[in-house]
Amino acid sequence: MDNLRQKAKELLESKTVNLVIGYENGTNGKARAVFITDPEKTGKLIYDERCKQNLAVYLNKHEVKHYGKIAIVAPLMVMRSILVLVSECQVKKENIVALGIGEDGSLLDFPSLEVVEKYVAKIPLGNPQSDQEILDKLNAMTMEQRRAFWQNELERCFKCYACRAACPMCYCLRCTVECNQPQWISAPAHPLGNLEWHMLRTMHLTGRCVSCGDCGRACPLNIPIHLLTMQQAEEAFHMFGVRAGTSMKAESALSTYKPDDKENFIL
Amino acid sequence: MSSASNHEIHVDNSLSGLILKHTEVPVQKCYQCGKCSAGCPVVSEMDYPPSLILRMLQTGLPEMEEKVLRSYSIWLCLSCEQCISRCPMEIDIPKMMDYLRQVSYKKKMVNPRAKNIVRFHKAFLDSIRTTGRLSEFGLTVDYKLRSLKMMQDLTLVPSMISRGKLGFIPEMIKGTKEMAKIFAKTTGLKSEEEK
Amino acid sequence: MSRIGVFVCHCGENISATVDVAKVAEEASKLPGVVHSVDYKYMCSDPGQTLVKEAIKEHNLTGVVVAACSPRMHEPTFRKACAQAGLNPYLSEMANVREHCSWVHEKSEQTTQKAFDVVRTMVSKASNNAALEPIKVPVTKRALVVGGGVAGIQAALDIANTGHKVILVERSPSIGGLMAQLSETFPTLDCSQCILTPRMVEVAQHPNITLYTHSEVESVDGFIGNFHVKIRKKARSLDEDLCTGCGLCTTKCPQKKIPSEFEQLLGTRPAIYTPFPQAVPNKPVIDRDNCTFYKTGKCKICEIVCPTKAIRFDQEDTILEVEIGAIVLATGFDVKHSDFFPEYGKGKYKDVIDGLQFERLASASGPTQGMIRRPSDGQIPKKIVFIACAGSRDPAKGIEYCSKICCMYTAKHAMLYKHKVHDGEAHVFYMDIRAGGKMYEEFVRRAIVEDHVNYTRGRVSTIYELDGKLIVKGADTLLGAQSVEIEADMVVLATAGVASEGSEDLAQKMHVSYDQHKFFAEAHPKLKPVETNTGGIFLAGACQTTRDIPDSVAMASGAAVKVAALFSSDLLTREPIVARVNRIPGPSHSTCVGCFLCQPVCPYQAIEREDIKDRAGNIIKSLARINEGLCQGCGTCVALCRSKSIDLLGYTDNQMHGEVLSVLEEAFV
Amino acid sequence: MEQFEPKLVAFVCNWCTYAGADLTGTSRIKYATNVRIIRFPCTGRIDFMLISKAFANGADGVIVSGCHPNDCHYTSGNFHARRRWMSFNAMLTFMGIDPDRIIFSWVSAAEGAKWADVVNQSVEQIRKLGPFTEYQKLVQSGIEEENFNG
Amino acid sequence: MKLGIYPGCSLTGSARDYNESVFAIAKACDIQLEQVPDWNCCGATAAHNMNKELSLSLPARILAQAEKAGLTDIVIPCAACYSRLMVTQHELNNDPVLKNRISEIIEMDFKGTTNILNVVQMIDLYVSPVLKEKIVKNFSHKVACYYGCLMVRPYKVLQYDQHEDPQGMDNVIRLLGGTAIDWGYKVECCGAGLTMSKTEIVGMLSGKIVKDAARRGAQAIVVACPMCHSNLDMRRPAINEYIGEKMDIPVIYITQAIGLALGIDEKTLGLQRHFVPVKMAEYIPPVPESKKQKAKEPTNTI
Repeated sequence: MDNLRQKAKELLESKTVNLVIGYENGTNGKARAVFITDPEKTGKLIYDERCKQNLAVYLNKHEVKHYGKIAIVAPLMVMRSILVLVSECQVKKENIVALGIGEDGSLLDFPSLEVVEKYVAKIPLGNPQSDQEILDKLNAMTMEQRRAFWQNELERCFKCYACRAACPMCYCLRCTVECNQPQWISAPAHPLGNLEWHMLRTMHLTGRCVSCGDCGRACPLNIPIHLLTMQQAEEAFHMFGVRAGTSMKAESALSTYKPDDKENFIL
Repeated sequence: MSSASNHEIHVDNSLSGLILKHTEVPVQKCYQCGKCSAGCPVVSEMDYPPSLILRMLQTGLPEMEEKVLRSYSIWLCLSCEQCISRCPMEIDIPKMMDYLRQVSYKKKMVNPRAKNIVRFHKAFLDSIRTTGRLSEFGLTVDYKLRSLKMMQDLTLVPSMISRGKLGFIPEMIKGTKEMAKIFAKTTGLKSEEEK
Repeated sequence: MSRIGVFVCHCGENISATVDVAKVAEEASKLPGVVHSVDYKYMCSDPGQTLVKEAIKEHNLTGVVVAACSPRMHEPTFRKACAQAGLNPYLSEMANVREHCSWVHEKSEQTTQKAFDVVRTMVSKASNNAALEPIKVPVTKRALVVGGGVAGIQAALDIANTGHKVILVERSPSIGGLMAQLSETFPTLDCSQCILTPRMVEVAQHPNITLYTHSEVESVDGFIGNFHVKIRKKARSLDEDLCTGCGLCTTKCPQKKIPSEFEQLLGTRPAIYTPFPQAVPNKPVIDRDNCTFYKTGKCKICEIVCPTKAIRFDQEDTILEVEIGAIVLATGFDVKHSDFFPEYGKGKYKDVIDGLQFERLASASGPTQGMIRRPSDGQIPKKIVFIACAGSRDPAKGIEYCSKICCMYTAKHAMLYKHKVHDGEAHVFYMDIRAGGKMYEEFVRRAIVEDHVNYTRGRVSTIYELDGKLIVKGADTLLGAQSVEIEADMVVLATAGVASEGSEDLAQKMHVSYDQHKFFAEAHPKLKPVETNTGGIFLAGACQTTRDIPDSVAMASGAAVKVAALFSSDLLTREPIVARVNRIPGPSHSTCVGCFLCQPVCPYQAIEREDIKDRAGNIIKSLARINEGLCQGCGTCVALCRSKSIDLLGYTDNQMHGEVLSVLEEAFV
Repeated sequence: MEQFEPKLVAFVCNWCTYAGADLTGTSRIKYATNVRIIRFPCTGRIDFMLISKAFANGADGVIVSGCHPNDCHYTSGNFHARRRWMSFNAMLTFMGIDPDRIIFSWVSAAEGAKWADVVNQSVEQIRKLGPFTEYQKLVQSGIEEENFNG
Repeated sequence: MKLGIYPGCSLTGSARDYNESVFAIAKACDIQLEQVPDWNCCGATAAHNMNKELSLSLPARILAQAEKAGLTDIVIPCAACYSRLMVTQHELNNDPVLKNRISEIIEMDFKGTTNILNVVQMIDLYVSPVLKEKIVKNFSHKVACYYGCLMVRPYKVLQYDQHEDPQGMDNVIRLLGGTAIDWGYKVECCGAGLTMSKTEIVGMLSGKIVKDAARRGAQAIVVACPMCHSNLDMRRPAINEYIGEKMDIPVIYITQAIGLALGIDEKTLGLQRHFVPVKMAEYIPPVPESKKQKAKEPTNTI
């Protein structure tokens, strides 16, 4: 952790970056995001298992962007989010310094995002184990059971869109749900509208979700919607061999294709 | 549908698979143009030229892999990097050789003709481990003892001394403890006093 | 509120036999927005069409739905009718109640019901329709062929012979291209120039062909049938009309030692020169970089000796602007040169040459009159080494693909050498021999068996010079990679074939896509080999990938036919079915967030990046923009766009959404 | 009681399947009346939300059909569509919405007979599955709520 | 001008002469060389033959020491050490995990920010510019510059000079008023890795090099690597045995060549330590201005 603070300090002092995004101790033992511009304040920075939030969500916020060069405390999911955002032209790669956090919580010193690519390429990617276990359970269920499960979960959604706000990849100026010509998603929070919204969200994140799970954590009703996108992340990998946030090239699963993609259901 | 997956990473336990895993050297990429062998300075001494080593590994046959690990070639490689600097497929043969040597050594498959090379390397490392720097005199003597090639090179010694090219007393660095630690952590070797 | 007219066709018995057309018409009249609904025996007949026209005027309709056959059959007919009645043709729709209904179902309630559903659906679409202007384009029946190599020549001649005008642009002072430089051609070993030069003359004399050599394409705007092309005619420093090509100037020019491009720098030429004796046109050009006058302001000898006073020192480049209907790209390929290979001396050994240079040495009209002499000292090499795959199949330093032609020309070179130097020794280092083609394999065998060319399978690691010999260090992989060392007098590298210089530029000017090696990309690897994804632009020869002569010529003829087909009609109408990225007032300017995931999706490179700048000129936002000249209207980008910022005219989200809703409305009474 | 007549909507591309369906007609091959065709320029244009819309508005099944791989009039629209459908199918399966409600197929302009088969098979398949009540229920409860809200 | 230096083991032993000449010319061009404190051996071939982590840890410690001492630029006269340290820094900078692992092994914080120079780079940067006015007698000899392997390879990492036909030393020689011949063995290997264990092979490899240089009429072989030097110089008996005749072509360090041109006496340059006697310092009159002008221009003859 000292390395982290030290490195952050150096970066700010040397004016390599103008802002450091990281975690600090929040109220009642929670960790929260912190935005540091003063080298002296880097002491606040922490990193431990409480630091779950995907900080990348701040990267293409206007208020943050105008700082120019930014350093960001980057555990795996953040690294991957950064790569996705770069590949989608949302942040400039030369503006981001990743203060990498290794599997073991140690500071990884990344001279460039290219090296982040290399790093991500090396380690096994996938969903957090706890989530994957639930996914496996769900996949083991019958279609009917799964339907019941999701109906009962999604019924409770009242479309606060906290999931959308928490997701670094949901950065559209106008979300499809705000389209009314035509009205793609029925506005009121009723079962159909909810289902449509979550379908839409899931499809839009297919091949772009980095399995950080923030959408699920953000949900005030604890609806496990992160499972939807995580499942799709796995599927995308199985079907197309690509994982989101592994490259800075625009190669998201649904904007590319292979002539020999294998499917087993088209007549 | 995930059952119909065709992108599972399958574990390759062949030697070439392990090479890929540990050194990222893609043996299977070799298409046998032979450029490495053509440029290798010690190819004439080798039992199998580099390109042939690659071919043998490509087969994945246990008997071939054993031949490779028992070969003289892997110890002769000078790591002069000539091959990689010309390989059209950018296959890092020296890196691969390093790995093969380490495996061959661990598995006690070192080619008899290469014993001296290994002895020299060990003598060399011991010298550093204890003093932190290489005492060429110490090394020469130590290596002679190990290889029992007493006569060879001894002719050189006097003239080296006269030219002040051999220091008798090995230079000790302050950080000998650190050195010992480094060796312990990486090789597991213990230096004398620690034993 | 839209005012739609519905016209249900009996199509004789074809529809009415199974569909209760009267009922459909009646039900349709009750639909919201429908102000007029009738049925008629033959809607496509003149009286039928008149019915539509009158109704449009009488009820001043805002939309027309004709329930009849497939739109693929008569959509144009009724669109025309509407247009004649002053209604925008794109406000008319067809309900396919014949192919998709009456012909495929028995007479029944359901069949009628289905017919009605289809009508209702199209009514809903029609009510969402917007007036569109069809992109009507007259076809300019003049073709532009870029590149005067054998492919360009063939294409130009074939098009010209169909009676259409052709402009042939060649960047060097003469047409002929690489083929003009070759000595003999495989597998027949007939003289290259003997078969090419007659064609070159034909081009020069053809009434339909205008030839611009020493010229380049400056810019290309427009689209299929209507390209506006600017051609830069580089100054020849010569009045071509006056010049008779007597060649006196070239013989008198004091500058004589300039390395000749045509001779691959193995021969020399004066400052005012024609590239080679059979050049077409046979008019010299002044190389201003090397001309004494341009350098020192003195000399002018050529002007003095010129019998027709044709020299024009003050001549400047001229830009010609031409209207073009179709373009054939035939820019060919280049070969890498020996200075590309550090391990082979990086060009510092004079006697390490490339294949094209060898062609010149072997050519009867070449610098050595066809004698194989090595450049350094003019000696006849007694031992010669040919290295195949020099740069090809070499991802590390060269190119990963196989250049395809080298195996054959290397065999040819070795053969020619043996024929010319009987006591000589020829060695070939190769990796694989790729001789797929009529009489090709046999040819290579002949080299090995009859001409005793020494083939060794293995690559050469390095070459260095020692006492006037070139030491070639290779390996024989068929003998367990044992090393082979040859003391050669001369080495010939079969260097990789690569996209010709400036291809990328040209491709971008033309909006044609190209592969990672800068070769132009065909529209379909199998079914559209000579088309590009850009309408009206076609490919011939080695600009698409390295090719030998027969393939190039065949491809050129193919491209020519495509052009002729395009020229067979006067008018080309393009549907205004194109995608658009929405625009809204600042600060956001569009709901597009500029993720550009749509870019890789577009097969036509029609999606461009538009930077919105503030007054200071710094970019505030980057948006996607669709180039409507290139967009073909597939709509893949529309379905992909997450923020729904792109829409497709004629198939808007609104229209499709509306159709889905109405198609299911209280169906099945 | 009379057998259930499912409602099907078919989203087809203009160049292959629509033309194929025309051929079915000109060859006078008969098939079930239950399907309604909607014409798209290319399968690449078909938004997955439209399928949901179709179900929400009472469709019991949806057919999606376009050019065979490599035959796309626009060279790659169907390839992109294929990936979209693979993902969409996976999602439906996971959400417990029976993907058998959607029939995907490649029907070329020459496959008039195949189109008839695809339709007939689909109708049978959906008929077996019965009305898509799970989905329609959502709408019902939705409407009630809306009334309740308003 | 202050510069860090990592001599490496040989320069304290078999390559004293190299060490002396480096310091001598540095002094002459007022460059202060400061040793990396408490430096250790880089592990050379032995380490990476036997154990990967060790082969990274040893150089990492050296670099970490340099960083600690605030030496931002260090020169490494020994080509072998130069290659090892460059490779280590490159590998670790491209793999943060490994970097951490190694830092933890050497129990030091390793940043990987040091700017590493080989001896010729040092000469280009700090010696050549001041050479013109400092030359007292032209080094007007015909020599073969021998680079060996590790000064130019792995070229993707070192990014130094044209790896197949390097010109660095050749240009320096030209600056000194000498001529550098073009020859076949510039970047071939001398067999350093096997110098003790397989003397006969070294005899062959080095033999080919010496032979080619000699038959092309070189008066000396110029090197910038103690391994190469000891093989070509000390191993001369083995070489002669391989060639089958006695070769007396001397092998000198580029720094010694410069030293001679600067008029530094042979002893200070350690020339007396060579096995093959060096007879180059015979008096050559100081160059007249006109010639000197020429000498200044590095005329690339190739």
